[in-house]
This record gives sequence, C-alpha cells and structure tokens, in this order.
Amino acid sequence: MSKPLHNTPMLDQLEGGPWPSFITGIKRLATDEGKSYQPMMIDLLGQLEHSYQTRKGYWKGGTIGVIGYGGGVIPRFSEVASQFPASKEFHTLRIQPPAGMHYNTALIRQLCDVWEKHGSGLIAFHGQSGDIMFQGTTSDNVQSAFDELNEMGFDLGGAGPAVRTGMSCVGAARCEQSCANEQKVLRTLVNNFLDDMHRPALPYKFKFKVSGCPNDCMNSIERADMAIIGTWRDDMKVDQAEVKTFVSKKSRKYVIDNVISRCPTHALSLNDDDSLAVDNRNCVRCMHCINVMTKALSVGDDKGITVLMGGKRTLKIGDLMGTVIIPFMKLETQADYDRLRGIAEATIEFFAENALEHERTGEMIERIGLVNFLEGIGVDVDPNMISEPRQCSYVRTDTWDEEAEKWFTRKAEQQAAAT
Amino acid sequence: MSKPLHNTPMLDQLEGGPWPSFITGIKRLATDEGKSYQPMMIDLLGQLEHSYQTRKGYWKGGTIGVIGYGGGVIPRFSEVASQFPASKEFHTLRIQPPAGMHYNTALIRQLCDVWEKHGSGLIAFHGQSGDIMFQGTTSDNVQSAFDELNEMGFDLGGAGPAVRTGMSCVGAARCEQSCANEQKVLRTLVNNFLDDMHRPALPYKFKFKVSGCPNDCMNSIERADMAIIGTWRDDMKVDQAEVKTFVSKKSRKYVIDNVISRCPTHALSLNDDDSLAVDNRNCVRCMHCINVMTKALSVGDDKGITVLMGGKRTLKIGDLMGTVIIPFMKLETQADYDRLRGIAEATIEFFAENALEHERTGEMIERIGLVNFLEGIGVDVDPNMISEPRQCSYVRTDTWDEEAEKWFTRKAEQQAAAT
Amino acid sequence: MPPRMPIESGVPDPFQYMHPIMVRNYGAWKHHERPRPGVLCHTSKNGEQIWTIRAGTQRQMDVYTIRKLCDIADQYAEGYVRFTIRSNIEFMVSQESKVAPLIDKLTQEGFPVGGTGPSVSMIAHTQGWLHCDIPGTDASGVVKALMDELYEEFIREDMPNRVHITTSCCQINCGGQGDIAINIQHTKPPKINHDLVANVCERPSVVARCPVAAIRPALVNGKPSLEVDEKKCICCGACYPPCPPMQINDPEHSKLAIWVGGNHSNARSKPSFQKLVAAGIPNNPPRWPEAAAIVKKILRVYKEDARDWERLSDWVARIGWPRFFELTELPFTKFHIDNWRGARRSLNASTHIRF
Amino acid sequence: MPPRMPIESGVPDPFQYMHPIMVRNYGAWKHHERPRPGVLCHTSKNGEQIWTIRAGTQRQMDVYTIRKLCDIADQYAEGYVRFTIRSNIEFMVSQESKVAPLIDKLTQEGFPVGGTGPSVSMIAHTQGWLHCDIPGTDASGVVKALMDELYEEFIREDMPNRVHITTSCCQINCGGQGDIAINIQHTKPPKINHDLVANVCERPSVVARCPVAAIRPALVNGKPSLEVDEKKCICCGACYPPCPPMQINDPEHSKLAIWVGGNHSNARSKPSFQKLVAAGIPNNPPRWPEAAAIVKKILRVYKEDARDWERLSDWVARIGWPRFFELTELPFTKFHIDNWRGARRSLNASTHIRF
Ligand code: SRM
Ligand code: SRM
Ligand code: SRM
Ligand code: SRM
Ligand code: SF4
Ligand code: SF4
Ligand code: SF4
Ligand code: SF4
Ligand code: SF4
Ligand code: SF4
Ligand code: SF4
Ligand code: SF4
Repeated sequence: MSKPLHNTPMLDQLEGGPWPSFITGIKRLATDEGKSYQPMMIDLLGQLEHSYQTRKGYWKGGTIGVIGYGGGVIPRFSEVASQFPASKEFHTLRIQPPAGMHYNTALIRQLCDVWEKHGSGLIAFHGQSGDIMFQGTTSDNVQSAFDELNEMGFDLGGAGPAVRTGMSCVGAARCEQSCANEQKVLRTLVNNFLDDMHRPALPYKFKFKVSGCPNDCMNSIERADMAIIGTWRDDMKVDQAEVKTFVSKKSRKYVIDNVISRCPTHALSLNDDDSLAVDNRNCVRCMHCINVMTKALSVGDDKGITVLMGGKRTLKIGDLMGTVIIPFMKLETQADYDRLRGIAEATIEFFAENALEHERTGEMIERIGLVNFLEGIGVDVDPNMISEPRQCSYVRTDTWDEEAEKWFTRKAEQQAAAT
Repeated sequence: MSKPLHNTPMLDQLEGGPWPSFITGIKRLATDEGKSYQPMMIDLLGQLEHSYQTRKGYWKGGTIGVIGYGGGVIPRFSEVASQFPASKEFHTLRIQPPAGMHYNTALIRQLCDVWEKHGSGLIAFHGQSGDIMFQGTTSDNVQSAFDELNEMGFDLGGAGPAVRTGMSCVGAARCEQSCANEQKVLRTLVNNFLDDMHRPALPYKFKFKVSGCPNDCMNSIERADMAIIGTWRDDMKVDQAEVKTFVSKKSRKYVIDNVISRCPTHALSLNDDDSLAVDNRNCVRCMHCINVMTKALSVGDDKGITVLMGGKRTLKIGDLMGTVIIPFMKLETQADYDRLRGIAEATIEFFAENALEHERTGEMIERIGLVNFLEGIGVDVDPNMISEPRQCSYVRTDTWDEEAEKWFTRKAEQQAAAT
Repeated sequence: MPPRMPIESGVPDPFQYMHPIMVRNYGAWKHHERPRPGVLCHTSKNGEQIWTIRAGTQRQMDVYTIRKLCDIADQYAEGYVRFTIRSNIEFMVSQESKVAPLIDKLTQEGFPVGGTGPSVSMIAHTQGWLHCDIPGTDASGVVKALMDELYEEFIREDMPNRVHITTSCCQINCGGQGDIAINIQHTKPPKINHDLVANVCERPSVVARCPVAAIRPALVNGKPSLEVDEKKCICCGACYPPCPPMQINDPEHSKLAIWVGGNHSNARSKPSFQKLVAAGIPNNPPRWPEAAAIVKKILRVYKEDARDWERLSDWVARIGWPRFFELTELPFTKFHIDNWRGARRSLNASTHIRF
Repeated sequence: MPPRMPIESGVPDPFQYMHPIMVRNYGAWKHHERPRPGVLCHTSKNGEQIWTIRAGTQRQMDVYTIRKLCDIADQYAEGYVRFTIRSNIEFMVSQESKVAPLIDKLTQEGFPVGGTGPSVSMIAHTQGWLHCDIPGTDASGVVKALMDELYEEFIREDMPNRVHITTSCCQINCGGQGDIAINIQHTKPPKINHDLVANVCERPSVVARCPVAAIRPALVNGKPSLEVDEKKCICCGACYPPCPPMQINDPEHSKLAIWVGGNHSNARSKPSFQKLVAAGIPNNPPRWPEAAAIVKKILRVYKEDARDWERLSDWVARIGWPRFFELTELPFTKFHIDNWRGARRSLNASTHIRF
C-alpha cells in the first residue's frame, strides 16, 4: 500500500446510520490500490478530518481553466498541503447535464470512466445550479478531463460573473402539469449565451431556470435572474365525475376544508350536488386544487409562459424574489422562441451595461426602479407586474396624461389586433 | 341690510342636490339680520367664492390662544382681508366632546347659544380627530367663547405638538361587540395628559384612539399614535341553534362561501349537521364571522385590550400602521387602568425625550427600531408583535444565549405565577 | 381682577348626556339587527331594545340647522342624539313605533336617513378652503357634490359591504385611509417667494421636512433663502406648512388623485393602506364632475362584481388589480408602480395571475 | 499542434438519454398516482404508463457507487435514470411488475426509496469543507447526519405536505430557501490579517461588498489595509470571499441558525422567504446533534399539528408564530424582530392575535 490512511475518527462516525455515506465512498476511492486518485483521496480524507477537528476549511481559490474558456472550473489549492500533499490541488469541473437531468447507464458509465482516469473518482449529481460536478483533479488533468467530456458532447457550465448553468424540470417528459417544453426553453436560452457563459465578463452571475408550471419545482422565482414558468390562459379542465368520486371518497367536509377554502382567490365552490364550480376568471393558476385532485382537475389547453426576473439569494441587500416581467406569452412557433430569446438578450445587454460590479439583476432593478428597467429592455408596464399599486402619495405625476395616453393607445391597438 | 351679499355663482351650485348644503347654512347666517356674525359670514362667503373662482386658499396662521393654554385654537387670518374685511379673522376652537359623542338636545342648544353669541354660528360635528369645531370667531371673542364653554364643563382639545383630542367608539353604550369600557379608557388616558395637551411641548402630536373591538370603528390602528382595541381571550360564544337557523335561511353554499372560507385562519368548519366548528385556538378575533352571524356568534367573556403604537398618516416616511405593543391585558380593576396609564406615560416620556422635532411616535420607532423602543418603555419582546420573524440573515447574534435565557426565565416566571 | 384660569376638565363624562336605555344597558348588549336602511335595533341581555335612526348632515352646520335637528330630536325622538365618526347624527328611541315618523320627518326636512350596513356612508370631511391654511381644494364642497351623487347609495343598503370614502384637501391627508379616497396630488414643485423666506421660515426645519432631501439653504439675491432641486422634488407640499413662501398650491397643477382599498377594520384581512388608482384629475369646483364620475364608476363595478361582505379591498384582492383597471377602464401607468420605501413588496413575485 | 479548442455545445439534448416512454409521451401526460412512497405512476393521454422509483443518494458519489446504481438500473430497471433537483435518483420502468424487485434491490444495497409526496426529501446540499474556499461548516456531513435522523421521514409519506430542507455552509447561502434551512450564522467580526490585505485584496471592491458600510480603507503599521467598524459590522462574512485575509470563520463563534417557512411553490400562497427561528446553535461535527434535535422537534410538531396539504409556511400562517415558538419550545428573542430593509412590513399591524 503506497500511503497509509490518516486517522479519521470523526469522519468514521459518518459511516454509520441508514443514509448512504459519502465517507464510505471516498474511503473506497482512498483504498483503491493502484488508482491514480488513491493518494489524493487519502490526503483529502486527512484534510477533511482536519477540518472536522478544527472546525475550519482549508481550501483557497486560484486561476485554473481550459483553453478557450475563462470559467467553468473551480480551482482549489490546499492551505494545509504540507500535511496533505497529495490533495494540494483539488479542482472541480462544472459540466452541464442534459436538460432535465436524463441519463442512460451507458452515458453515466462513460462519465465515470473519464473521471476515474483524469480525476478523483468523486462526482456530485448535481450542484445546486444543476451542474454535474466532477470534484477534484489536479491542475495538470483539468484540460484532458475536459477534452474527453467535451468530445462526448458535454460542455463546461458557468462560474464567475457569467451566464450560469441553468435548470429545467422534468416537465413535459413525465409530468401532466407541464405547460411548456422546458428542455427547449432551457436550451434555447442558455445555448444562446455560451459566449457570456464561457468568457465571464458580465457585472455578476446571471441564471436561467425553467419550471413547467407554477409548482415551480426548479425554485426559479427565487433562484434565477430570469425564471420561465409554464402556465395557461383558458379554463382549467374539470372532470366532474372524478370530482364526485373524490368528494365521496374524502367527504364533503374534507374537500371544503382542504380544497375549497384553501383557494387563494376564493375561486372554488362546491355545489350541493358535489360538483365543483370553478371561477376561472379569478383563478390565479396556483395549482393547489389541481395538485390535490390530480385526476379530476388539470391545466388548460391554451398554454404559455410567465417570465419573472431578479431572483437571487442574500448578497448584498437580502434575498430577492423575481418580479413578473412578461405575464403571459405563447411559446409555440419559432417566432415565439425568438421573441423569448430577444427578451433575454435585451436583459443581459442592459444588465451588462447598467449593473454595478457584483450587482445582480434583481439588485439593479431595486436600485434603478422597475420602471427604468422595463424601459431599458423595451417592455411596457403591466398591472400583472405588481401585487398592488403604490400606497404612498410621494410621487411626481406631471406627465400623467401622456402616460395614460400610452395605455389607451396600447389597449386600442390590442383591441384592433384582436378583431 | 347692513352689507350686501357677494355674488357667489359657484357656491350657489352647491345649494342644489339632495344632500344637506353647508352653503345654504352659511347663507342663512349671512342673511341673519342684526346678528353679530352676519358681516363675517357675508365676507366668508365672498372669500370662499373667491377661492372657488381662483382655486386657491386664502387663510394664513398666526398665534391666538386662551389664557393658561398654549394650544387648542386654530388661528386664521385672511390674506384677502382688503376685499373681505369682516372675515379677516376666522379662528376655530377645538372643543372636546363627551366621550362617544353623546349629547342631549339641551346641551346642544346651549352650545349653539354660545357660538351664536361669541362666534360665527357655524359648528362642525366633528373634526377628524373628534373635536367639536367651533368654526370662526375674531381674536377678541376667543377667550369669552372659551370661558363660557369651559364653565359648561367643556375643555379645549389639542393642537400643535401636543397630546391631541382622542376618540372612542359608541361601544359598550350600544354595541354588542364591545370588549372594553371605551369611554373610561379614553378619559383615563387623555385626562391624564391634559398638561401635555394644553401646553404643547412634545416633539410632535400624539393621539389616542379607542375601539371596543377589532372592527376598529375609530380607525385607531392607522390614525392613532396609541390605539387601544378591545378583544377577548376565551372562546367565542356559539349559539348552535341560531347557526342552524342562519344556514337554513342562507343555504349551506352561502355560508361556506361567505363565512367559512373567508376566515383568515381557516378556523371555521361547517359540520355535516349544519352546526359550526370553531377552532378557537387559531381564531384571530378578526370579527368577520361574528359580524355576519350577529345572533349566532358573539365575543367571549374573558375580555381585555390590545395596544398598538405608531399609527399615523403620510409625513414624512409614508403612512404607518400601529404595531402591537401589548398583545393582551385585562382592564377591570383600578390597578389595570393604572397599568395602562403607566404604559402611556412611559411612552410619551420616551417620545418626548427621543423623537426628533416633528417626528411622530411611529417614525421614531421606525428610526430607532422596535426593540430599542420596547426597551425604552420597559416592555418585553413578544412574538405577537410581529407577523413573522426576520427574513434576512444580516443580523448580529453574539448575545443569543443571554437573550434566549431572558425568554426562558420569563416563561418560567409566568408558569410559576400561573400555578 | 386676575384673569380667569381654565378648568382643565378634559374629556367630559358622557353618561350625563346618554340615552337612559344606553346607560342602563351599558356593556350588556346582545345583538343587533337592521330593520331597514338607516335603522339599527340593538337588544340587550336584559331584554331591552333601542332603535337608532341615522341621518346624514353637512358636518359644518349653522346653528339653525343644528337647532332644527334638536327640535326633531325633541318632538320625534327622545331628546338624545349622538354623532358618528362620519358626522352622521343618530337619534335613539325606545319604541319601534317612533321610527317611521322620525324617518319621515327627517326626510321631509332634507336629512337623508341611511349610512348603515352595506351602504356608502357620509364622506370623511376636512377643512379645505373654508378654513385651512394650506388646502389645494375645498372639502365641504367636494363632500357635498359627491354626496349629492351618492345619495341613493347612502339611503339604500345595496353595496356588497360598507363603503367608507374620505377626502383630503392637501397631501397631508387629514382625511385618513378610505375604501375610496379623493385627495390632492400636486404636480409641480413649490414656487418660492424668496423675499419672504428669511422672515417667515426657520430654514433648518424646512430643510428637515422634505422627504426626499430636495431642499437646501441658499442665498438668493443676497438674502438667505431656500432652493429646491426640482429633479428630486416629488411635489408633496410638505415644505409649505412650515414655510408658506414655498407656494405649492396651483390652480391648474394641483390635481386630484383617487385611491382605493384603504381598510381600517381587522375583519378578515389585516388593515390595509389604500392604493393609487387615478391621478391627474382636474380640481374642478364647484362640483368636481371628473372626480365624481370616477368614484361612481368604481362603485358601480364594485357593486356589480363583489360578493357579500367583501370590502373594496377584499374584492380587489380576489379579482386582482389588472381586472380592477379593466373593469373601471382606468389607465394603468408607470406611476402605479410603487417606488417609495419597501416598494419591492408591492411587486408580483409569483405566477399568481388571472387571465 | 495547435491547442484543441472547445466545442461550445452548451446544454445537451436530453432526448438521446431519455426513457423511450417519456420520449413517446412527451407533453402528453394525463395524471399521476403514488402507489406507495417513493413510487410515481404517470399515465399519458395515449394510455401508456410509466413507473418512477425514487431513491436517495449521497450526492457526492464515488464511481463505485455510481456504477452500482447503473448496474441496478440495467438489471432491475430499463437502463434509464434521471436525477432530481434534490440529488435523488429516479429509475423509470414500463411495467408495474418491476417496481417491487427494484425497490427491494435498492433497499438491500442501502439506497432508501422515498422522497415523494408528503415526505421529507433529500436535503439540498452544498460544498462545505470538502471543497469550498469560504465554508463555516461542512455540507455533506451535515446532510448525512441529518438524513440518518430523517430516514423514516424520507421513506414514508406521513408528513402533512412535502418538506424541503436546505443547508448552507456560509451566509452566502448557496442552499437556497427551504421549509427548514440550517445555515451558518457568524457572530464575530472578521479578524484581519493586515499583512496580507495589500497583496491579496482589491480594497475598493471589498469596501463595496459590505452591506452595512462597515469597512473603510486604512493604513495599518504603515501598510494599506482595511478597518472594520465593529459596532456596525453584522458579521455576515460578505467581505471574506473577495478578501480572504478578513477571516470570518471561527471554530467557536461561527454558529448555526435554523430558518423555516421558505416556499418556492405558487401553490396556495405566493412564494415566501424563510424566517429565522433559532440561532446560536453550536457548529458541532461530525453529527451536529443540537441542530438535528431542533429540526426533528420542528418536524414533529408540524406533523402533529398541520393539516393535509399545509406546507410548513401554510401551517405557521394558520397557527401563528407565537404558537410556533410555544410548540417548538424555542426561545423568542429580540433577534427575531426584523430590522433589515422593509422590516416594518413584518410587524403586526393588526389585532390578529391568537390566545
Ligand atoms: C356608529 C359607528 C361608531 C361610532 O362610534 O361612531 C359604528 C357603528 C357600528 N359599526 Fe362600525 N361604526 C362606525 C364607523 C366605522 C369605521 C370608521 C369609519 O367609518 O371611518 C369602521 C372602519 C372602516 C374601515 O375599515 O375603513 C367601521 C368598521 C365596522 C365593521 C367592519 C366592516 C368590514 O367588514 O370591514 C363592522 C362590522 C359590520 O359591518 O358588521 C362595523 C359594525 C358596526 C356596528 C354594526 C356595530 C354594532 O354591532 O353596533 C355598528 C352599526 C354599524 C352600521 O352602520 O350598520 N363597523 N365602522 C361609526 C359609524 C360611522 C358612520 O356614520 O358611517
Ligand atoms: C381640522 C382637521 C380636519 C377636519 O376638518 O376635520 C385637521 C386640520 C388640520 N390638520 Fe390634520 N386635521 C384633522 C385631523 C387629522 C387626522 C385624523 C385623525 O386625527 O384621525 C390626521 C391623520 C392622522 C394622523 O394624526 O396622522 C391628520 C393629519 C395631519 C397631519 C399629518 C400628520 C403626520 O404625521 O403625517 C398634519 C401636518 C402637521 O401636523 O404638521 C396635519 C395638520 C393639520 C393642520 C393643522 C394644517 C396646518 O399645518 O396648518 C390643519 C388645520 C386646519 C384648520 O384650519 O382647522 N394634520 N389630521 C382635523 C382635526 C379636527 C379635530 O380636532 O377634530
Ligand atoms: C422530480 C422533481 C422535479 C425535477 O425535475 O427534478 C419534482 C417532481 C414533481 N413535483 Fe415537485 N419536484 C421536484 C422538486 C420540487 C421543488 C424544488 C425543491 O425540492 O427544492 C418544489 C418547490 C419547493 C418549494 O416550494 O420550496 C416542488 C414543488 C412541488 C409542488 C408544490 C407543493 C406545495 O404544495 O407547495 C408540487 C405539487 C404537489 O405536491 O402535488 C409538486 C409536484 C410534483 C409532481 C407530483 C409533479 C407531477 O405531477 O409529476 C412530481 C412528483 C413529485 C413527488 O415527489 O411526488 N412539486 N417540487 C423534483 C423532485 C425533488 C426531490 O427529489 O425531492
Ligand atoms: C457548488 C455550489 C454549491 C453546491 O455544492 O451545489 C456553489 C458553490 C459556490 N457558490 Fe454558490 N454554489 C452553487 C449554487 C448556488 C445557488 C443555487 C442556485 O443556483 O440555484 C445560489 C443561490 C441562487 C443565486 O444565484 O442567488 C448560490 C449563491 C451564491 C452566491 C450569492 C449570490 C448572490 O447574489 O447573493 C455566491 C457569492 C458570489 O457569487 O460572490 C456564491 C458563490 C459560490 C462559490 C463560488 C464561493 C466563492 O465565492 O468562492 C462556491 C464555490 C464552491 C466550490 O468550491 O465549488 N454562490 N450558489 C453550487 C453550484 C454548483 C453548480 O454549478 O451546479
Ligand atoms: S414544475 Fe410543474 S411541470 Fe415541472 S415537474 Fe414540477 S409540477 Fe411538473
Ligand atoms: S388553481 Fe389555485 S387559484 Fe386556481 S382554482 Fe385552484 S386553488 Fe384556486
Ligand atoms: S369598534 Fe367594535 S365595539 Fe366599537 S362600535 Fe365598532 S363594532 Fe362596536
Ligand atoms: S372571528 Fe375571524 S378569525 Fe375568528 S373564527 Fe371568525 S372569521 Fe375566523
Ligand atoms: S388635508 Fe391638508 S388642507 Fe385639508 S384640512 Fe388637513 S391639513 Fe388642511
Ligand atoms: S414639495 Fe415636497 S419634495 Fe418638493 S421640496 Fe417641498 S417637501 Fe421637498
Ligand atoms: S454556502 Fe458558502 S461555503 Fe457553502 S458552498 Fe456556497 S459559498 Fe461555499
Ligand atoms: S462581516 Fe459583513 S458586515 Fe462585517 S465587515 Fe464584513 S461585510 Fe461588513
């Protein structure tokens, strides 16, 4: 045995218990006689135990990349390399998975082979932004690992002030709630900005996330600078026979207390004959009743998307949710997709020119005001963008008449277009 | 006729229509031959017509008061006295009405007599802060008018940076929802601060308002620096027979859609036998169901009050609602009332010492933070003061353990006191 | 003779003026009914009943009108009245039989009976040109003109829930929040009379009053005065009361704005502030027809579309603001998007959208 | 030889790796059922069905574990898998008969089957001491320790609604919002190694990063460095990534905090941010028992008290925060009262109080 294992009394305590243990996995690699990664994983365990003992981290950043790209690799150099020399470099490659994270076993085995050869043998499925994280390799091996993955059809994801790896839910592939072609939306958007992804030159990161319906399984409103969420415009579908079955199975009281009275806009009423009255005009497509009564209720046919912008986490003004920017748009024809791409382009262009360094889209909107942002990207104000109009009289309304005129003109145009 | 009436073509248009006309009333005074106020009212109409024609006001302030007091009179001098000399002075006396605005006709007639003699003959029942406003008299007559009213048992209200006239709802006098002795609360509080009312020396105004229940007919949460609102702690009373009568009269669907599903905390459920299940533990005493089913439901027996502080209108940071400061206290014994007065005293004292000039209590709380305010008035933090805990991790929690200890100690003391 | 010193008597004890049934049953009421609009009948736990008849007044009343009300109270009621927070007068009687004759008499004398239950009650009233030193419009006139238009809504109870309207004659807003509020909204910065500032205004306090720090001390024509950064100024008029030479009122540019959804009650949802729905409305005495038309339009769609017990704010919460603008045909503009403190909270951070 | 230039292929097309039933019925699903915890059965409009079996993983997997999962997929399923946003693996099969054997095999190999419906799914996972350059704690270890404790909650579906837990190993919070979030909360200002600042840190950008403007450039021992106003500093650690000499991590004073009620979904209420409920919790590897105990306590009372379909945030909205603190026996302190931007919105401006 080339190198003795470090004592890891604390880590060992993470091998018990019913949940799969990453320590057991890393130990397997550290005891993998003859494998190139074995020494690295032995020292990785040593450093990690040291962190557990001292309650501190010991990695620092640096600059490592692949030829042609400015980002996508997270470089890690050890601060305790004198004690744990074999893991002194432990860089991670962020690789974008197929949209929706679909794999067949052949593909996965191939990915394993690459990382067994060029890396640590440790892979995370997936990072919180959706990358496959090939965790831990040396500076020397970064390029060769990437080349092999790239040849397989895989590309680095984002890091630094760049367009980031995006995520889309399983959606249309296996979900009846899906109102969009999530993978297509994701690929249309992200693949349009590969230059901004691979050569980080934006003020800060920019993330796309795509959910097929308002359940928002991709957490897009809060975790994406641009969130695309499927929705529908016509009436939801009601199978009254299934409604009655559900009511008789669960009881009227159950349905009233758990479905009817939970509708956020009082759009549901249970009729005396146990059929359901839906006030579709006031339904906000929250999904609740549809989630509960999966067989009886389903989304409508006139599908499209809502776009929100500005979600992010804490830095520097506190967490932000995205704001509705496009209340509804159809996404069927190529022209529709082009329009969506155009909106993303205008947004990223405006962001690039107007955001301060290390300022996210949401923070920029907060600083300059939603109205200025909308003007910047060429989108008209719409009451669906707000939960409520202003509450404070501190506003200067000199140009009220002009602004009102814009609205009336727009409405007239819409009416003309509709007829 | 001593003096011709001015032409008032615009005001004349306010004499038509079904609603009682103040112009007709003022004209009656202006044509009241021989009355001391006649010339004043003639010119008042002239000035008012001039305002209507030019769309501008023509009063300015000044300093007028009564002996011994620093406030309570609103002085008005005309800027167009050259055109309308008889109304060159038009001061208003703010007089505090009996709590709840109860009158008998003898009293009202007496009030009229005073104002016929010393003033304009024009009285407003009441100002938005609850004063009887004796509108319009000369500098010379202010004192004599006041003296006569004061002898009758009436006192000036507040003006300027002072404790202001307060309001209490009709409440216990004629309302089944009343959970407090509103008039007593109002009198206890306001009459304790007459010095601060009559000799304005606070940073800014301070208003008390008292509502007997959460319907808040006195608009106290938003319009009072200190709002006292009746509530109850035990279960609401349900007369199930009346519930059934109501259900059979209105239909199950009506009751579900208008009562059950409107409860803000889902605390109501209609049983299959048309009786009502109330989850009193989660009822927030919003009053809705009680308001709708007046005969079937009523407030509980263990009554008390909630105190909120900091409500006000627009200046200078935008409108503020009051914040819960005392979630519940009993108000039965003299000691209870003393405690309430003590809270008001601590608050006004802290306000006097800590608010900036022209800064209301709510603005001060906003500036220094609720926690500092609570410490200043000696009230412990309580989760009922907030709708939700902090959302942002930007807080320094060094002394967490000490603060946690305070809570546990307090809870232990409460438990000990309870047993 | 030494001057008479005031008796600091404060708030008078109300029991001396209260109807005896109210005194006897103080704190012992059981339930109430509204036998017809404008009439309440309260029953006490002791079995006593009292009928209240509510009538509208013009608030600013001449002694003749007041005495007429007293005469009616003496002849048709029992000599006791009270006023509500909305300047309505209430007559209390012990017998149902007195209700109808009293109503007839009041109606005949021009006092509308109503304002109870789901009606449009009297508008909260401020001072305006009649008395205030800073008004941009009148108050009594606005109220009179509007109540003439809303007369039927006052005497009937056919709104979804009670409607409380307020007016304010300057942006200080003494009128408070309302289901509907008609308020002044200035649109041009103050015009400064520099000759007067030094004498009349305490400059540091004026500077301190400005919510957006648009005022700075300046020397104008060699005299200490104030300067306004007109790009920053939001035309709120807060500088005008402490410094009358900063004239904010303007016959043309002081406009009216309409706000909806203010709600003080805790019933159902928590109290809420009103929201801007229309601005740029001409301040048009003596009858303000443009403002009245918008108010009536809002009330009409509310009445048609809202459910029982929905206050205006509850109704809009259910149908959403986009539909509100659609139904009222009011324009939605950039001014509706809040940009004051905490404005982010007012943005739609969800897919909750109605189509 | 010129260097190989990358093929900028971006996001791969998923259809090439997708289960054929999913390809065939793409966009044509009709409804789904959960025959048992960990299993979804989706029926398409074409009448086809697909069974999904979901199992937990440790996310950071060695190639042996991954290949074992592939072996299982090949032998007991149909060679297709996908991963969820929570690092669960999903096996798709075309026949119900394959479900039970697959579950047995997974369970036998130590992969818990569950995480569907009203269960506690896998915890959202970050990097921690294993890889990040700024962590105050570990991530994989915290997740492993907690999932061991929540194993039964993962494999069963007996919570009121789905529970999504997150962790974050520094206050940057890569873990996102959660029904429950266990995050680092520093409690002492950064300790500055003044000798290094000049070489390592771009001082103006560090100054710009501080959310409370507590950092200013300074000369220390004659060298350009930075100074922190320790009274202002909120110990957020935002200065540490751009300036590693401003060491924020502290073995004792970097504590854990627990937040609840984050909700991304639009179901019922709009998405909501999580709220602080407990802080000052020791950062105690390798099993973080104090944090685990609080999480379990919260889950227990949620499970006992919440109604069907109430997410944690819905439940607390119904029962109120005072009761939450009462039931969980967590202390309520001044730190719970928000004082960040827009904090006023979080105060109780109503009489809505539960007794
Ligand atoms: C007389 C008065 C109190 C007073 O001391 O003067 C009063 C009296 C009653 N109010 Fe009120 N409210 C009075 C002003 C208010 C106000 C304040 C205001 O008008 O500016 C409010 C808060 C308004 C707001 O939210 O902006 C108010 C909100 C309520 C509510 C809550 C309504 C809701 O659903 O939001 C109720 C409950 C109800 O309607 O059943 C209520 C109920 C009542 C009841 C039914 C209470 C009772 O059981 O006797 C009283 C008869 C009301 C009626 O008109 O049918 N009262 N009530 C006030 C009459 C004003 C008027 O002349 O129109
Ligand atoms: C008379 C009255 C309106 C009415 O016609 O009913 C009134 C009239 C004035 N108010 Fe008011 N306010 C009146 C009730 C209110 C209310 C309503 C209330 O008390 O519930 C408010 C909103 C609640 C509040 O306190 O915030 C109110 C908020 C203001 C403010 C803004 C306060 C703020 O902090 O935002 C000012 C400005 C100031 O004080 O500097 C103000 C200032 C004024 C001044 C003194 C204007 C001035 O600075 O010269 C007005 C004198 C008019 C006059 O000629 O009589 N008035 N004022 C009300 C007092 C009558 C009475 O004593 O009964
Ligand atoms: C597989 C996955 C999407 C993916 O592409 O990876 C997914 C799949 C489904 N979600 Fe989800 N959700 C997934 C993450 C999420 C997330 C994000 C997260 O976990 O961080 C959310 C938002 C969480 C939040 O709000 O913080 C999410 C909020 C929902 C909801 C809304 C629940 C609610 O009432 O608030 C539903 C509706 C439901 O439960 O019926 C839902 C429903 C569903 C359904 C039932 C949709 C369907 O008809 O097929 C899917 C099966 C769920 C199940 O577990 O029973 N999914 N779902 C994700 C599985 C994660 C996991 O392994 O546990
Ligand atoms: C790897 C990953 C955590 C994980 O283990 O899954 C991660 C790790 C880091 N994040 Fe993150 N973030 C990761 C997803 C997220 C997410 C989740 C998401 O994308 O949905 C967020 C919250 C959403 C958002 O974008 O706001 C997130 C918010 C941040 C932030 C704060 C951004 C903000 O505006 O508040 C930073 C700080 C920064 O960028 O300066 C940050 C910075 C970092 C850095 C680069 C720390 C640093 O500045 O050196 C971490 C590198 C760790 C490492 O050694 O690999 N990370 N980070 C996730 C990316 C993996 C992937 O590509 O799939
Ligand atoms: S977001 Fe909607 S469409 Fe996508 S997986 Fe979740 S429930 Fe299905
Ligand atoms: S989807 Fe939501 S808003 Fe629409 S009816 Fe169902 S519960 Fe109500
Ligand atoms: S506030 Fe309550 S107690 Fe007072 S009058 Fe109104 S409903 Fe009655
Ligand atoms: S008073 Fe309000 S909170 Fe209480 S049960 Fe009735 S409707 Fe619900
Ligand atoms: S609203 Fe303005 S103008 Fe009207 S009374 Fe109040 S302070 Fe005067
Ligand atoms: S009008 Fe308002 S914003 Fe303009 S200068 Fe005066 S106080 Fe400032
Ligand atoms: S939460 Fe902080 S420590 Fe953890 S991975 Fe993200 S940046 Fe690194
Ligand atoms: S820890 Fe946060 S608050 Fe303190 S100096 Fe650094 S950035 Fe500023």
